Amino acid sequence: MRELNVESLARVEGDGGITVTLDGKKVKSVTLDIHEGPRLIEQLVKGMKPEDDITVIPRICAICTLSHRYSALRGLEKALGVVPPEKAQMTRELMMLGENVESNSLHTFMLALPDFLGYPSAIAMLNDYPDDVKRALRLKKFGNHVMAVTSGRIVHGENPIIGGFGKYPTKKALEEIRLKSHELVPDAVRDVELFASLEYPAYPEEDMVFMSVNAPKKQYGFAGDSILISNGKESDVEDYKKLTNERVVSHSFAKRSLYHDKPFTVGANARMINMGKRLDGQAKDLFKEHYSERWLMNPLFNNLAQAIEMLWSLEHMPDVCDQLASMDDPPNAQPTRQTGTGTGAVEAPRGTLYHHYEIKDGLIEVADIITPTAQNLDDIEKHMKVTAERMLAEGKSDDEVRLKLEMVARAYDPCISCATHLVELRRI
Amino acid sequence: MMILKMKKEDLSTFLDSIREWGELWGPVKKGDKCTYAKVDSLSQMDLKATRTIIPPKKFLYPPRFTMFDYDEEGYVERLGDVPKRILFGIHPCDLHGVLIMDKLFLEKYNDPYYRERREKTLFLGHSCIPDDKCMCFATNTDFIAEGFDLFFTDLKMFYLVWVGSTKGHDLVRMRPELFSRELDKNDILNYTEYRKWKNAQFKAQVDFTGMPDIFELAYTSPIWDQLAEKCLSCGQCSMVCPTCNCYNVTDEVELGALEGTRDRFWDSCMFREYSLVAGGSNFRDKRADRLRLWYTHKLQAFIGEFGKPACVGCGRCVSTCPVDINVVTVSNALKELEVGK
Amino acid sequence: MKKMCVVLDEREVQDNPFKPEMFRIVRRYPLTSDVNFFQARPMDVDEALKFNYLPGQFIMLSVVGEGEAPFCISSSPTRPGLLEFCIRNVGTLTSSLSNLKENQTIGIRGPYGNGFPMDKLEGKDIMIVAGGLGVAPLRSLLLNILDDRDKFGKVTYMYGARTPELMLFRDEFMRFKERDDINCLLAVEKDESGTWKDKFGMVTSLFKDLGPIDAKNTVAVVCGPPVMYKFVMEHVVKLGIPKHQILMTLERRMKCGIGKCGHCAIEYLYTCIDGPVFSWWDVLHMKELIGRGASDKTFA
Amino acid sequence: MTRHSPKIGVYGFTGCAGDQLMILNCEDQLVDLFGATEIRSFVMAKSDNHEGELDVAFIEGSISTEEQLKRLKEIRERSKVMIAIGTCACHGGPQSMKLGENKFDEMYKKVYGNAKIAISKAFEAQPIDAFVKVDMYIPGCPIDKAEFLGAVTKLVAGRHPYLLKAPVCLECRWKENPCILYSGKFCGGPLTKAGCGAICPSMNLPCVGCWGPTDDLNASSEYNLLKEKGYRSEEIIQKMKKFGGAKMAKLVAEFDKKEAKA
Ligand SMILES: Cc1cc2nc3c(=O)[nH]c(=O)nc-3n(C[C@H](O)[C@H](O)[C@H](O)COP(=O)(O)OP(=O)(O)OC[C@H]3O[C@@H](n4cnc5c(N)ncnc54)[C@H](O)[C@@H]3O)c2cc1C
Ligand code: SF4
Ligand code: SF4
Ligand code: SF4
Repeated sequence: MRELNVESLARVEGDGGITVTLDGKKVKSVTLDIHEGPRLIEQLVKGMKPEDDITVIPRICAICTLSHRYSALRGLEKALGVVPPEKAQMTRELMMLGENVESNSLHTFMLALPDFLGYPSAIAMLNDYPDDVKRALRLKKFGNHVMAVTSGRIVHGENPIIGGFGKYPTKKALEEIRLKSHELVPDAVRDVELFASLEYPAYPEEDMVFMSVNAPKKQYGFAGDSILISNGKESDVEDYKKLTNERVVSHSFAKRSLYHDKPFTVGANARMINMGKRLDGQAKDLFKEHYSERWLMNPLFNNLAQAIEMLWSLEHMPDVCDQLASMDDPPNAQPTRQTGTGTGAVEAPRGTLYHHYEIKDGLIEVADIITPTAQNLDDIEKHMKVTAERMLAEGKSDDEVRLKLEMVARAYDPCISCATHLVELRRI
Repeated sequence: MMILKMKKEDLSTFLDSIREWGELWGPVKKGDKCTYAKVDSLSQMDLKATRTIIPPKKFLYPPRFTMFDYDEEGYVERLGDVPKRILFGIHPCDLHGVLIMDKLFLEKYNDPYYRERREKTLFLGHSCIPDDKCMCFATNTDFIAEGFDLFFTDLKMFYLVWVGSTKGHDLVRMRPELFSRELDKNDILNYTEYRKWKNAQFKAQVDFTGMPDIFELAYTSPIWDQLAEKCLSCGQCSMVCPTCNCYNVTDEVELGALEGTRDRFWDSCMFREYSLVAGGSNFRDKRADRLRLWYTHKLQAFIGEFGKPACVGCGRCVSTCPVDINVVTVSNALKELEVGK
Repeated sequence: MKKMCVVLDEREVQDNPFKPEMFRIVRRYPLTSDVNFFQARPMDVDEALKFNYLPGQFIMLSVVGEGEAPFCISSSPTRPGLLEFCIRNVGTLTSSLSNLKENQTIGIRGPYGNGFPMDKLEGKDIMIVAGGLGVAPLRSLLLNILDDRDKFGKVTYMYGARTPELMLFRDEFMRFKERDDINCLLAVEKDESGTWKDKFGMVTSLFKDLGPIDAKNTVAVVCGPPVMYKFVMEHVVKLGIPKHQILMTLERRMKCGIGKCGHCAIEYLYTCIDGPVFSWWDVLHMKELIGRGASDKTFA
Repeated sequence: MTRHSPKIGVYGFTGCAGDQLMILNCEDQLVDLFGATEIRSFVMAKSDNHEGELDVAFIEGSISTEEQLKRLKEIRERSKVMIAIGTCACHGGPQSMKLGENKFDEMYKKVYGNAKIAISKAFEAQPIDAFVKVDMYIPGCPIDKAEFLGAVTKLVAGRHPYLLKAPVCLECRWKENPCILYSGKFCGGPLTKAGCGAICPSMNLPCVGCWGPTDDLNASSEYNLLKEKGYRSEEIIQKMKKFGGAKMAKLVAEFDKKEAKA
């Protein structure tokens, strides 16, 4: 028996590693180990007021902080019978677009691209690819800016609250975003072209199932009240538990999910596969141009999907800003009840994120959070395993195998710190 | 002193015409409070507001600004980038506050940063509507005879306009037709009426006479410890008080070089770090010591030195301290030897 | 109407009093494990001779990128050209300063503070009592007096340190012992190295060796750590020296040195411009000068 | 601390990775930062990580497993200066908000049941100074770009960073916000170290305390005030302890005890 280890998986958010166990020539198992300590966040918010919960919950993950906040707000508002004013909903949309640009540019460039080009980090690429790195930083900075304007600061902004916002972005700030997003579209197009020009190795290819929210009004988007599955089914978000059965595994503080006992995929590629037809603008054209059957098999295409999605987000911003600028600041909506349950689902950049709440007399009784990485973990292991098997069969060196495994894991943009999310255990 | 008369409805025209001198600033609503903000016209101002959260000291001495750019060769002062401003709607107490700041910053050593801003700022005072927190009657700062460029007293149909400086006079001369020198008996009657009315508005229960002695007598009073138990050490009182001038200085460095800026920012004697000296010894380690310093400074020391308190009675500490520690409660507590609810 | 306001424009523009001038460190060596001696002079040599000050005054010293702090001048104005300091390494600025080498630059502005009233000291007997780093300003006074020796009456210098190694300027002071125009009394509390040939004990123990003094014509100058004052003052007052003829220098946090930043304020006084030299009489009715505030009943 | 290219390591433990992310968020300075320092280890940013002697180790996150503890101590041994970045490392972070309440085992069971997790033994999250000596604290959830860069640039220049010790109210007043606490509602400002620029009160929202406790705070006075204003005890304590970590747990225990006696 032999082990092939990646002790610390670099360029992901959080602390994790990969262990491949070989039995002679056969791959016995491939695991993505999570070394992050447990945080028990769902337990901590028990007994809290919803207003306190939304300040704790985003701290699950710095990268999808706004997705967490938004998902929690959706769940809590359903539970409390709050209908946020239109301007609040639209401002939330803008903030999600910002997070999408920020996170997708961070992941594609800083975390994933160095693998494809053979560098240890984006900074190391600076000499040979200065334009690409600087473009990525520009996009990321702008994404951060949109997050800061809408949520109050770059990470863990407190501005979005139940029923609305502490303070709405000013007209001037919206105008700036409108102009800048427009200006950055060519950058994003170039990114799509770059990612389309990369070679995606075939090792990890295997049948996949994809899930994402169903954005309302038949549009592309990052929040919705039902879930689309690539097998053609659709399911209400309140039934999230049926979609994402969770279990504990021994090598990780993160929990795992299976759909019909099989791993499934969430993320930008899942969104493209489920909602790609709804794209518009240049994003639509580029998606059409670069989409192929391989997307349905190969998780590495998530990188390309993220690039296209980032373009869509940028293209979409001016319109949202215009609409926002024409609206007056409404008062925040207030709870109409103090007891109730609700589930929120949003598309974090790395996939569907569920927040389920049960509230009694104004205090939280149950909080249940299912993060995208928790849903993807089994899928990652599945694809890593086939990759390892095929490569070892071809007699590839350990180093090569290691790198490809890392690439597969990284393609999912795993957010290991948020994978430490914890829920009450339900045995199946 | 030159006193002129202006029709109420002409004010807006006047302010529009003097804007070429500099930016126009005035009191503007912020939540349920009020702040001095840059405005385009009179209509944006809230002239009924009694007090702004921060007094006009913020113009003369901003919360944080750069004093020097430096590198290994030396220090180059950063002066000259202050815009010219006209502040409209400053009340007598705040003008008294500015006079005290003048004393602190322009006497003995002359602070060029303060000085520059002082020179580039015109103060256009305005009469006020006292509320239950105002106590300028007790500090003798309810009216003002100096420190402004123009002062507008609202007499319903008219403004009486005091011209307090040559710059103020220059402003008048920009639209001389809006001002009249013809004052008659009615104006005197209206003005006396106004003063009577204003004097009748004060509700605060406060009397600062004898405070220096009372402070001396109460030096070791347990009142200070009782107050300290409540004090949050948040420093808000210092920030909002028109006569608090304390600041701190820090050097910022650029990445990878020995150059940067020397910045100055508001500090408060309510913070523990304020009196810390090398070796870890702190002359005012206890909150009680710090509270006593603050109030001694306002109500005892200054009177001893200048014959009047360093409090101008603006009531900001009253409308700011979350745990109700302010010149009224403290001076009453010292006299009655018990901390009121 | 008393005076016109805003007549500032007519005032003459002064130099920026906050602006440090660059000085070069000429010499630098350790006096003890944590106290360094510095000699510095303006980059511009002509300026060097113009820098005039009184013993007891201080300057604000800047280390580029670190900040500013007040330090007493330890050299004597009778020997112009160079400024001397002895500086204890206690914190951020002082530790960066201790890393500077000869020929590197520092910023200096000043001198500030009242300093010792040299004109009033003339003709008086002078009694200097130093403890620890209190030597810093007192050395300036002592050197000044010795350079102008005939202007003063009897001169007594008392200095106590914990060990011989911790005695600042030990060799310099030992040489004073050989002079007959100054009564130099030195003591250490303990001596593990066995090199100390002089008196043992706290600085207060030196009072018994004083001999007769003309109390009414004596000015006592005391400087040392706050704890020292209480004990030394008892002895000095017992000698019968009038309270306003007992001087001391005080330390407070300072950010400007010129009465603007407020940190050193005590009631209506600023340590920086009204001090740092105060009399014992000031201290007795300004409790916070050396007391520790409400909790301290020493002066109640 | 050397003036030229200090050797730096950035490490993450239990937390949200937000502080490391904030470092990556310094888009305008990132290139210079990598240029002015020798970043030997920064797993989230790059894969060629070499351990070894460090001038400065930046530690993010709290410590909650034996494995992490071992690693932390090992890093401490080879670092001249250790700086805690972020409220988790400085105070414990949200995951240690129940410190002192002895609820960890119970909560842990609820989450994992009796399932065996082989990789490392877990315990209630604690700030890193519960285990090793910390030379400097740069709190914040997440850290503020300007505050962090201000400190790093000074370290690179061989100087000492200066961080505000005052409470958030200082900066809140600079921003001239109407005081939330004065209006009778909870605000964590007086209890929380400044440095963020009073972001939350500037958006009409209470400070939730994410910079962690300030140097000199009067928690019991705020507690009494809020009780007078009609807040429930548990709610006030929950709000205070949210980001208050070990220090606040101690303070709260003190006035809780006093209250129980009274
Ligand atoms: C008028 C005047 C004259 C002075 N003259 C001299 C002089 O001649 N020579 C001289 O050496 N000093 C002198 N001082 C004191 C000198 O100003 C301080 O030592 C200096 O400001 C320290 O600056 P720093 O930046 O190094 O310390 P900071 O970093 O500002 O340190 C100050 C604070 O850090 C903490 N600290 C630092 N070190 C320690 C420690 N060892 N133990 C406990 N806490 C510590 C303390 O809380 C202390 O209050 C004088 C002060 C005044 C007001
Ligand atoms: S002490 Fe209070 S009332 Fe007096 S001037 Fe200051 S803030 Fe105003
Ligand atoms: S709103 Fe909060 S942070 Fe601001 S002053 Fe009031 S208590 Fe302090
Ligand atoms: S105001 Fe308080 S909660 Fe908001 S960012 Fe600042 S420290 Fe954090």
